[in-house]
Amino acid sequence: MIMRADGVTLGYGGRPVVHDVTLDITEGGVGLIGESGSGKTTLARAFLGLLRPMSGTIAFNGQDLRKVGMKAFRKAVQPVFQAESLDPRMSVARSIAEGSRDRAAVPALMEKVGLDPALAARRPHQLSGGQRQRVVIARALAVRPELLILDEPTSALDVTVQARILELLEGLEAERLLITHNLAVVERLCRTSHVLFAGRVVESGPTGELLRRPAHPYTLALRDAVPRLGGQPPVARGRTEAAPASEGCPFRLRCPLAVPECESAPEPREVAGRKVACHRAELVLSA
Amino acid sequence: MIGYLARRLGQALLVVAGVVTLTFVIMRLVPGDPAVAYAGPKATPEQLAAASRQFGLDEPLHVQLWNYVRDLVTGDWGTSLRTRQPVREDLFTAFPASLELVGAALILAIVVGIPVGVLAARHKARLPDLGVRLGSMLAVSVPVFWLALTLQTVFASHLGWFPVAGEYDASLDTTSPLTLWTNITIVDALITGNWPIFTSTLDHLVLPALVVAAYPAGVIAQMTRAALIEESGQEHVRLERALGFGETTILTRFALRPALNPVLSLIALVFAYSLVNGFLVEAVFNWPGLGRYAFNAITSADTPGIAGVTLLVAVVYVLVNLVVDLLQGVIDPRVRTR
Amino acid sequence: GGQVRGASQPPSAPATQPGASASTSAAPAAVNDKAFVYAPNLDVVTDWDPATSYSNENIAMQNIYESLTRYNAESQKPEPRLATEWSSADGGKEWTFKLREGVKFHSGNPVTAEAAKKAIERTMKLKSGAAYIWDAVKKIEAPDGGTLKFTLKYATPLDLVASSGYASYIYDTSVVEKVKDGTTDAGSGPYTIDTWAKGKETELTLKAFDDYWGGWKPGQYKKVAFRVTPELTTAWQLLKNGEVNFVQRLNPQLFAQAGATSGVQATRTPSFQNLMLLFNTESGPLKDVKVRQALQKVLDYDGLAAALEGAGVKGSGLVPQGLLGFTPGLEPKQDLKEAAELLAAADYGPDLNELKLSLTYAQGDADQQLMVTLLSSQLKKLNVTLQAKPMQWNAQWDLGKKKGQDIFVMYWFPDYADPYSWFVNVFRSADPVSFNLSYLRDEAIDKAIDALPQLTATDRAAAEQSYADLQKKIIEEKAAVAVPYVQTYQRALTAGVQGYVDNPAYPNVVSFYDLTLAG
Amino acid sequence: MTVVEPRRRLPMMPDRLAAFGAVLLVLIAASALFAPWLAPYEENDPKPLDKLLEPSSSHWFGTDHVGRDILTQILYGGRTSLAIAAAVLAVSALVGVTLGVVAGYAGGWIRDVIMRITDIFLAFPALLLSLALAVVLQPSVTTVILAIAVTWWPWYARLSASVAASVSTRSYVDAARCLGVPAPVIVWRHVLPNSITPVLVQLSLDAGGVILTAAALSYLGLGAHEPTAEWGLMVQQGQTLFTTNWWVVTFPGLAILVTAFAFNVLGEGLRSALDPRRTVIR
Amino acid sequence: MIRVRDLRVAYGDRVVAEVPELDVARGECVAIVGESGSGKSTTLLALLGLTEGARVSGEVSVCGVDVMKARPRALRAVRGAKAALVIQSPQAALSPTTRLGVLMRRALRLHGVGGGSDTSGKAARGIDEVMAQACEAVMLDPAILRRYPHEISGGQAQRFAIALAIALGAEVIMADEPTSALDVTVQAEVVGVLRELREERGLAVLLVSHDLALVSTIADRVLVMKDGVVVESGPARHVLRDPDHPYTRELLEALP
Ligand SMILES: Nc1ncnc2c1ncn2[C@@H]1O[C@H](COP(=O)(O)OP(=O)(O)OP(=O)(O)O)[C@@H](O)[C@H]1O
Ligand SMILES: Nc1ncnc2c1ncn2[C@@H]1O[C@H](COP(=O)(O)OP(=O)(O)OP(=O)(O)O)[C@@H](O)[C@H]1O
Ligand SMILES: [Mg+2]
Ligand SMILES: [Mg+2]
Repeated sequence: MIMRADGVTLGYGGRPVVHDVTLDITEGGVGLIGESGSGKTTLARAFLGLLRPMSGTIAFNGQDLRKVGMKAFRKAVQPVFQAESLDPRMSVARSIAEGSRDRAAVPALMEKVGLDPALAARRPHQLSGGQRQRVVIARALAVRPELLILDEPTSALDVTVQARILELLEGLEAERLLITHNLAVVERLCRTSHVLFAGRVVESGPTGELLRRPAHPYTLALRDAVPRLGGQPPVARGRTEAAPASEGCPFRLRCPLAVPECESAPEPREVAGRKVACHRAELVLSA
Repeated sequence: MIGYLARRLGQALLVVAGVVTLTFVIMRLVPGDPAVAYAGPKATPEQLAAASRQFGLDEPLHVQLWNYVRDLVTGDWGTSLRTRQPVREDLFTAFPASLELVGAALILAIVVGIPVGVLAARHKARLPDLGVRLGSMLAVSVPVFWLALTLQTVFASHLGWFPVAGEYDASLDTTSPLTLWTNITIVDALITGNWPIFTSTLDHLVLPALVVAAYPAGVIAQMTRAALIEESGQEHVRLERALGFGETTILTRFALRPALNPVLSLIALVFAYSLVNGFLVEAVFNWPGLGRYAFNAITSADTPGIAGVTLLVAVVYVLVNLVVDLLQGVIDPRVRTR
Repeated sequence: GGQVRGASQPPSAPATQPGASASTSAAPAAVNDKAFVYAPNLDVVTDWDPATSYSNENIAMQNIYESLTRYNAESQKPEPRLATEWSSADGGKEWTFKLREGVKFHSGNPVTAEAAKKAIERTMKLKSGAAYIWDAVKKIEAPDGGTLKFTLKYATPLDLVASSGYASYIYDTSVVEKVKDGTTDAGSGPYTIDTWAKGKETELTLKAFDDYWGGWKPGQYKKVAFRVTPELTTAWQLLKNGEVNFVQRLNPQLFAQAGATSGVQATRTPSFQNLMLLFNTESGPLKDVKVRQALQKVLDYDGLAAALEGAGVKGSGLVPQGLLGFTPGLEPKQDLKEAAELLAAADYGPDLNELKLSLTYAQGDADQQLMVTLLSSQLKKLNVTLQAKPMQWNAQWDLGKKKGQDIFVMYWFPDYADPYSWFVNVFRSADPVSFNLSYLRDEAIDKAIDALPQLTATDRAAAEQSYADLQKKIIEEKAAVAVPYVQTYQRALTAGVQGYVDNPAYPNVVSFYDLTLAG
Repeated sequence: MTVVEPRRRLPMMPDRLAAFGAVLLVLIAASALFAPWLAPYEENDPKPLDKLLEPSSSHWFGTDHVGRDILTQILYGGRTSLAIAAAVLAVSALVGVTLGVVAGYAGGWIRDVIMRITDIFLAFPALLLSLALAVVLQPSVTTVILAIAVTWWPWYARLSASVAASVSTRSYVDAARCLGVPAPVIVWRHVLPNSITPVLVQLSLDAGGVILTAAALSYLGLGAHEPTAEWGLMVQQGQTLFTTNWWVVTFPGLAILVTAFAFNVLGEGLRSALDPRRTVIR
Repeated sequence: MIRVRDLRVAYGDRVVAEVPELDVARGECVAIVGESGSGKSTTLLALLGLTEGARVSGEVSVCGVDVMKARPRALRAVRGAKAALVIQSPQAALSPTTRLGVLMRRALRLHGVGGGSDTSGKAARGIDEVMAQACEAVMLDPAILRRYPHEISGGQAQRFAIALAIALGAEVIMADEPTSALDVTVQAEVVGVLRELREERGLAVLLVSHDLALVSTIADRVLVMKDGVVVESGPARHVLRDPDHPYTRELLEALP
């Protein structure tokens, strides 16, 4: 366990968007899946120390982040954001060397991520999307981090490029927290996964298990809505037009299985080897 | 919404408090003893001392500031060193005159600026656009005093189309006296149905209002154009086109409303700005407004007068901005849910 | 509820149309029901109290209030106004004035010696504005209704004092406390307040006082209006349009144009106001009298006069023409050669040390600016750098009192038509400095100045001589001052106005009562 | 086969407009810079006997009330006016952008404090503030610069704060923070360069306004003064001559107009090339 | 419904889309797929004559109107009334200050649907009815018509755009990445609505997407574009099962 969020509530301007989340970053890759706006990036920013929790603690190597020496922490945990996270005015080499301040290491790093060192003098707009994403990865690797926090590293890329970047990520030795809404990517890169809905973790467990036999109706809907090549058209379960409910189970207004019991917020509990926050998890499992 | 309003009001009060303090500081910095200004150039030391006491200048600074704030709050804005009248009364005469002039000018600027901006956006990168852009740039570049003198000489003096100066024909004061309600001549004439004064005021307003309107009309046209062009680059315009709406309909019925918000902020700024900056025009056209009052106050080191104008304009600025905030909510529903 | 503007008439009262009343009027002679419109460049009234009023409002007050005497610039003597005759005794320390009979205040009360005594005593007690003019008075008595007797502490020409433009008014003390808001007045003059709207364009209107002792004839103006017009070009255009009748100050170009414009008449009169360059005689480079004398000779007086083109005329000495003590032959002259020699004697000049001088002058005054422009360009050729700072009066004066400049430029004019004002205020040593801004300190001069009032009151010829000597001493010997020009008033009136006389003792005052409109 | 051609655009739009403004400005600046060589007469050399001569072949723009050649004075006056504009913009941009970028990056209470101060200066009637300052400091060119800069910086503070705030939310700023780059370096290296473009555009739009304001201050006798040649001062001195000697006020007035116009054209051109929306008033 | 021959769209000297042949029949669903910047959207816009500033050549006929030759007025009559566009980002595609109902009403008036352009009470009632029915067809609560765009969800916005097409009686729906901004669960719903309309009303659908998997589930025929050129086209089944072009193959292989 490298990092841990314990009962963390996060928000902007006093308005919470992530509620009471407890989550460990363990070995083998951790995935974070969820609807757009469910708070994935917000959580990632908290793990990076860019956002203070409104309550709860974030720990790094068992120590509260507020007490950890920032210098060491900064070297240990690095983000990989989308390709837009390059300063448009800085050359590739300057960007990569920004953290390490070691220009000499740049060519080696570029080769490591599959970039031609001849591109070192270029600026981001002179690169393709895939190349830019590699620069972002190289910049993070330059400080030899223990943990990479990857926020949708491939979602802006074409599928063909995406595949190559995933290969690169697989080969890295650092631990990772991966955020994506692409289930196939999580399956490939993460041993455990957490599903976020409306700022709450609704289900967590081993990735394979989770996707094969979801225990939460949202995970189920998510899985079933993914179109498969040549398969049946994806099915919509429940009414998607309803906004997340404020009290009780956040998913209940969209849940096809909702019962009056769902008016009260479900506590996370252990079901079939994973943690689920749903009153009707058993029913979902059997579906 | 209520919370938002309360916060904005709080900020506004803070700003006014800041202006009061800043004003006070500047008042103390202006060289030359106010007491000397009041007592006159050949005053005796006793007269000076008396004047000092009268203005409380013998107190320590923080006490003076405290007294100043207390007086302001209780409605005592001091006595002008120059006119020897209560500043509040002076402002009560000068402000409506400026309001009338600036109001007329802004109406003119809006009535001209917005359609012209729409025209330019409608024919973007073509001849009407170039014309509007060059025209509006000329309008914002022309030195006001020069424009005022030129218009006055040409249209009033040589051609005789408009009166040379003044707010209305003073002889009407005896033939059809005006009952004052708001102290704004043209408004009072309108609500009391005093047509001779109303038409006379309108006639007298044309030239000065034109001059004051030049700059606002220019920036409003530029801003309307820019905002419209940006808005028409928005994705929704593509949908409206795809629905078969014509370009002009799209600009005026769909794009204009969201584009009006920056224009509205601009109008608020221009309004506050024109209140004082019109003083050159006011001088040329004998318009006894706030700008001229401010200018006279400054050049005669009339500190209470300066402070009064400053405060009034600051309050107006803050109020106008509040109103604009509310209006923006009406115009653009997105603002409401901020 | 609303209030009515132009409150002299209730809204329901039948309005008198201009022109209409002329035809219905019984009088066959041209009854003048037009208002005479005066276009001042500043607000008119700041202080309605005749005791303390000390600024622009005299252009109205001189027509509302009257003094015992009035100065006649032509004869250079006071002439009767409320007083019909007067005499002095005891070497100028006792004065007796006989009052005009049958004069009434606008309040209806008669103007008696007792009333005049009370008025002057109130003015003296308030000690504000120009009240100092009565400083010599020890005691006032009113032995009978028509006689006013002054006993003085020291000899002074009280007939001149009584003609002062300020603080000399005889007013009705029983109503004077009510004049503040400008609806009533306490005067006895030909006009009385009609309306007053501070801050408005037409700030003040006056109407005829029907019971005026001089009586009223057809053709005289019975209404007067003051229309505040800060911009000269605007005023000129209003005048050309016939919308105003009088513009107090034109520039030379407009004056020339006025002369050539039909419907406009132009008049020009030298004033009692002259410009002085006061040299710092106490410290700095001008402490050296040679440098001061050089400066006196640097300025291109004729060029300046040409550039001013009638806005000012070269004067002679400190006393303007029309006042006692005017001394011909003191005209300043440019002499660059001599100036260079004098400077060289003090080790300054093109091949010697650079001289840096600071000068302060009035902000916004075009004529002073002109003078500075010429002076600085002349000085540059002599390796003298002039740092000229335009300042507001208060700031300039503050600095002057601290002796902070080398040259102090200012206008001076007397409150009443007596040259004594220049000498006692500007050149008599004083501590602390008030207007003695050349910081001249000379006992002989002080003594001569102190003797002036008595001489004036008793022996005008001796006074004349003493003024001439003093001027020579101050200008030539001490070189404390240069006097480049005396201002000239260039005014314009609409044609058809008759009877206008410019009296420099009362600057900018138009005596409306004397005007008539030609048929 | 049918071909639909794109609609014709005017050749001048919009980047050429900026170029046009730039060329105009270079001409104006050059004529001010080379005034000693271009001017037909000596600077500030009054000849009272030649006063108020009409425009002629020996005095193209005529002479003023003390007999100085107006063309010469305009050429030299350009130096003052342009220098004032440059200095005002430099000072206010320096102050405004520094405060604005700090506010935009820091956010929270720092931003609140800076923005409230900015608001106060904005609410303070600009001209009054300039005038008051000009009175306090005594008229001079430096005073004009300070007096205008005092009212001008809040605009840049506001503008750059909003741009910097949005730049600060970009992920490359977050990335830099995660790399342990100190805050001042982040501001200097990332936030400032990426926020500066709109400010630059605004600067060129504003230059015209500064010249007009400086002219107005001089015109009121609170700015440049004799013997410094300055356009506003020239207009002020010639103003009462407008009906009798039109050239004295008209040519300096035109000089102000053309220069302000050139700056505006440049700014407008830049703006439409870079960002169509932003306008701040002077 | 749609017939395209030798369409070429160029910005300046750069040809950004070249489509030799594209036909969409009634009730048919044709999809254009390809990587970002390959000219998919451009093609779609060219069909409605909405490519401003571009040089367009070729033959384009939509619902019987020759788009290239038609006068602006005739072209405007086709837009919306016959061929409706559904755009990628749902909220941004709606004017932020216009209530949904107002937009729909204005569009209906413009095309004289539901009582023509006269503003009598009867016509208004006619319009109301049309609007209510259209909402029902896409399973939207008509109350939503009183809302502003920012007050509705992305899925609702996309369904509203489709409702607009239905209300106007459009025969073709052109959808430019109608679901890429949506959550997969919401995407499924929008796709469902499109399918239903096609089956029940015989609407022709031209779909642009980069999601091969999604396309494979609803399209009858597929065009694959790369760098502005159509590299492969044909029945969906065929193209996706054994692609001819290496690029298509690469696309398919990259799919998880
Ligand atoms: N800087 C911010 N200020 C205020 N609210 C924010 C801010 N950033 C995000 N939010 C809000 O917080 C919520 C969660 O946002 P977040 O970016 O964490 O979602 P996400 O799960 O990453 O979504 P996506 O998949 O779209 O990236 C959203 O409702 C968003 O509007
Ligand atoms: N108005 C325009 N002016 C110049 N070039 C344009 C314009 N519109 C589009 N392009 C260019 O045309 C090419 C095709 O763009 P288009 O939007 O059709 O691609 P797309 O396939 O829809 O891509 P995406 O999947 O990213 O939406 C792009 O390279 C784009 O830069
Ligand atoms: Mg995110
Ligand atoms: Mg596209």
